[in-house]
Amino acid sequence: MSDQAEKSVTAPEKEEAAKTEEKVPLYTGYDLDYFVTPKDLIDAVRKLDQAGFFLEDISCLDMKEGFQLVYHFDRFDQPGRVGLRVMQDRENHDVPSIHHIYPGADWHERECFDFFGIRFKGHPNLLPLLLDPDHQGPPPLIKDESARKSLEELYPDRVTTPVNIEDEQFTREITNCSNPKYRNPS
Amino acid sequence: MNLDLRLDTSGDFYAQKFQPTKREDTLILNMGPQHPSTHGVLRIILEIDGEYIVRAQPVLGYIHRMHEKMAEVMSYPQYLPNPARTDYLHALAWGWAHVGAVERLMGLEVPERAEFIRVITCELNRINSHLLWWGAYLLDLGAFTPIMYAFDDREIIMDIMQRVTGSRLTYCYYRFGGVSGDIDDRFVSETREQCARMKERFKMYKALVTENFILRKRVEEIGEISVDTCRRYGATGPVLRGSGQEYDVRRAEPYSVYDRFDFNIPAYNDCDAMGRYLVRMDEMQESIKIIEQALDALPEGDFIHPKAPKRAKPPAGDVYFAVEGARGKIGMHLVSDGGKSAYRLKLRAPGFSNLSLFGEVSQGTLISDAVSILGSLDLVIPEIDR
Amino acid sequence: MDNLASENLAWIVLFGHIAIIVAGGFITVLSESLVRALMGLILTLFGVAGLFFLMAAPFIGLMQILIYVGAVSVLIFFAIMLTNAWPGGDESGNISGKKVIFAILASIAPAVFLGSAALRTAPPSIFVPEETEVRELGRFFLEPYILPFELISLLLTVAMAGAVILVFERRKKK
Amino acid sequence: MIEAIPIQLVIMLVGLAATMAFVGLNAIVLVYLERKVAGFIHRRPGPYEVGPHGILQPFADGLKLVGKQIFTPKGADSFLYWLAPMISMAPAVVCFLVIPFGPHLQIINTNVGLVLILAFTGVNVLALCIAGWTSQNKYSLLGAARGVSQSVAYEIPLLLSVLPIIFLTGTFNLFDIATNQGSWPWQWFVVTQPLAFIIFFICALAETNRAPFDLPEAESELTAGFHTEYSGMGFALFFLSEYAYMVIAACVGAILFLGGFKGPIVDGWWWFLAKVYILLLIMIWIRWTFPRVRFDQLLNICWKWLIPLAILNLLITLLVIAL
Repeated sequence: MSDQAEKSVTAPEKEEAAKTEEKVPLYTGYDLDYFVTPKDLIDAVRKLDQAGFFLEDISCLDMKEGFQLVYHFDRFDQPGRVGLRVMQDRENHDVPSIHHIYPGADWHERECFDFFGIRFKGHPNLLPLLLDPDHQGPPPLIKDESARKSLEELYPDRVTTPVNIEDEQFTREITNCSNPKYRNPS
Repeated sequence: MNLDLRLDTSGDFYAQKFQPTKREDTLILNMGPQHPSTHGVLRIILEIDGEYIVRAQPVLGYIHRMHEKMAEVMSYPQYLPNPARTDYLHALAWGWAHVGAVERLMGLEVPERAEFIRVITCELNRINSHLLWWGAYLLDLGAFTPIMYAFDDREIIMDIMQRVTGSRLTYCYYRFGGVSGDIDDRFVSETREQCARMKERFKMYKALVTENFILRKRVEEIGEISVDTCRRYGATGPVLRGSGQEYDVRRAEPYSVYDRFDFNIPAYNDCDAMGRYLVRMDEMQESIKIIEQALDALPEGDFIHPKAPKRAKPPAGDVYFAVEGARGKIGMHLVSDGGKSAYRLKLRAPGFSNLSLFGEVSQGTLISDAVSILGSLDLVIPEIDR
Repeated sequence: MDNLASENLAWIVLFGHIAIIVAGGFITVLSESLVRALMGLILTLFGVAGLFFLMAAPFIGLMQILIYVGAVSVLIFFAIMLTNAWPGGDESGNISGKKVIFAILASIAPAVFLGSAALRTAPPSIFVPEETEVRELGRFFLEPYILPFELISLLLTVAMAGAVILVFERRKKK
Repeated sequence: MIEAIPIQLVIMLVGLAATMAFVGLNAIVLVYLERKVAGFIHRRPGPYEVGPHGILQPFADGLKLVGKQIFTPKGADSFLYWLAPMISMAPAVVCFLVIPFGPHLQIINTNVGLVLILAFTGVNVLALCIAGWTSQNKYSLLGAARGVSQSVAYEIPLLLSVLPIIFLTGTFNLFDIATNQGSWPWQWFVVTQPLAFIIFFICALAETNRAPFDLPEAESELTAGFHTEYSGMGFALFFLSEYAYMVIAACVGAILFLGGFKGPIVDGWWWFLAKVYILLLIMIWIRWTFPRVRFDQLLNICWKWLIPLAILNLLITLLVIAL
């Protein structure tokens, strides 16, 4: 936990330095995108749940700093995608399962367990989902040491500081989150 | 003759890990992966009390092919046919999700004509998918004939599509910055003809099937899924709209030129299998409306961006691109490191989330109803297993 | 000569049926599998139905098949299917000689008593079978014997109601 | 007297052989008819490759079934397992003995013909039970359980719908029942007893496990129900007996309600066969048109609709007769 937190603290400083003014205004599909610490994940997800979001999927990345779990949330009545990114240490898995808030996360987490070997804390049924239970060898989406990229390489010009979810602003932002192209269907 | 099947330890990994409830009068039934109504290779372990389901647990992965790994080892153009292999029924929507994600990351513009062609072909494909679902669902309910009628219509659409795309089922038609070939007048006239024909056919389907007394008894008030259940499980598409929530990616996150067409999002408040059935039946008609509008407004121009790169090399970064497939929201989370193949491509299969609520919804229903619910979720197993 | 031959044939048919009944009885008692035992019972019932045919009472014979084979045995089968029986019950141990003798005596006893009673007070139709019309049979039941007939049906109704109540009680316990 | 018995015996044996042939022939015709009608309803040609217009298809099917490996599931009681298809088939043959095909075309004319048919068709359930139990397969077991509840339930309205005809004619003799009706359609019992006919027909569908009541073998729920494990000739016998019972049901329906062999102009077996095949065609038509009902719905139809209606019909008939 502490190891991971240090990394994400050190990252933004470089980020800050690399930040340039000629950023291309590209819509990435994310209306809001946060880094959160594994400790805060449950609270953040709970806040999203209260704001009426549904879980789209849980994606995962293997990178130099460890695993990055990306939780995608969206909303039915006021569409807008929120991404929650959690950095995860390669050895000590301390990311909690969110299946008790979103039962649909059960399978997504099992899939991450399949492909990356991430053990979610508190998951009741962490069995292989898509892979053969007799599968030998490392999880298939683990990259070679040489192929791994760092946060900086993958997300240039991105703030990777974990957000403070206790902050009023976080709550306000997710409640008001909406797709800029969104028009009312009526 | 030992039929005490609860003590049977000969089952495989999943059968042994299945935790039945602490009741003594139940039976464990292994449904699939070769069961006729699990559409391919889905397997469900059921704990049943008589014919009532106490607990149901789907087991996936029988047709898992690791498409996500393939995306990491293949270059972007090489990967183009792959998404079509996940959901073979709505192949074009998956292809669109892929090219859309790459285009969004590269900032690549798509000529207007190509966008219209995409809309027309994708909607034709959606009709095809719904038609097959319709036939197969009624097959699940014991009516054999509708699937034959559905294939009658499907054949015509597949013939039309074959001429422009080159294939009949797993289309690989969309390219980064456009489509692989232009449509011609014959395509337009044939599509118009088929649209007119389909309108008549829908009337017949309604009279023959939708209003059938036995069918209504089999689908009404069966498998009620509330919007909140959909939300907790992330179910989208007709499953969600059958619960009364008007949520459609074509409206919610408009992509391509969908915002130029006038079409409704059918939604039914019944929350039952009938609601989902009606949503799909209406959606086909809406698709025809879109196709006709698109054909009327079809602009001239390039079918592919003249400066579209042969070898796509998107810059480092990540995007999420979602399209509305026949089964719900198809999403692709693409992370690029600037190389010629994706650093990571996560596929969001709508069927995956839709199926995950089956365990909850099927509790306490009869086996026959479970089959009806399973069918009403419109599962395509290769898409779920990827 | 002719008469003799036909009489012989009749004896053969009669003892053939008796053999079937006895064989069915033994299968019922001796087989380890409950389903096989039931098959033996059904064989016996068919044999008895055949005897009714021989006695020129085809209606009763067919009723035997309709009710006992078509309904009662099927219900017994249903009960077997639902109860999960295995071939290691209380009676699967070794059988002592004494038990066998008692069992044989017990099984012969009704045959002796009923047989002697039947032979002593035999109605004339036992030697020369006469077919009774179904209509007369109905009259017979509903006019002179109406009370026992109705009592039997009442008994059956009570038994059925009792079974239903028992099932509901069991369900309530859960 | 010695002459009398052998002649009856000979008639019976010849009759048995003839009915066997009739059952086989009917099965061949029905397999072809079913597939062709299904094709017609589906707007496809149906069997077309084997012989002209696929006329040899049933033989090809039969040959295939004969050639298949005979397979007994592990742990099954193989004697009972193979007994089941025979138990299913044998009573069907007996039933044909008492059916009057024409004015002079009946093998045994007995006073209890109708009861005989009802008694022997009931034995089929037993075969279904044994097949389901000995297959060592949970689907088979569920199929058998469904089969039992279904046929036990539907036997009641079936009998109740037959009773008015018996009251009207005062006999169980099928020949007499047929001759009690006139030659013209408006003299048939279907006119005076339409409700009984409808109930009878629905029950016949349910008793023969035909769609929409084919729950014991509902393929989308129980793969193939009680005959999931059967291969080759075992399956073929079940298949054959299903058709045989269909024909029996149609025959009884034709005799009780449609005047049997009586028909306009000249009575004869041709009228009988025509009526039987019309009923069979309706059965096939229904099968390819409707979805399957659910199990509880099936029982509800029986207990909540058919039985009260049948009793009501019976009472009305009795009242009319008494008046």
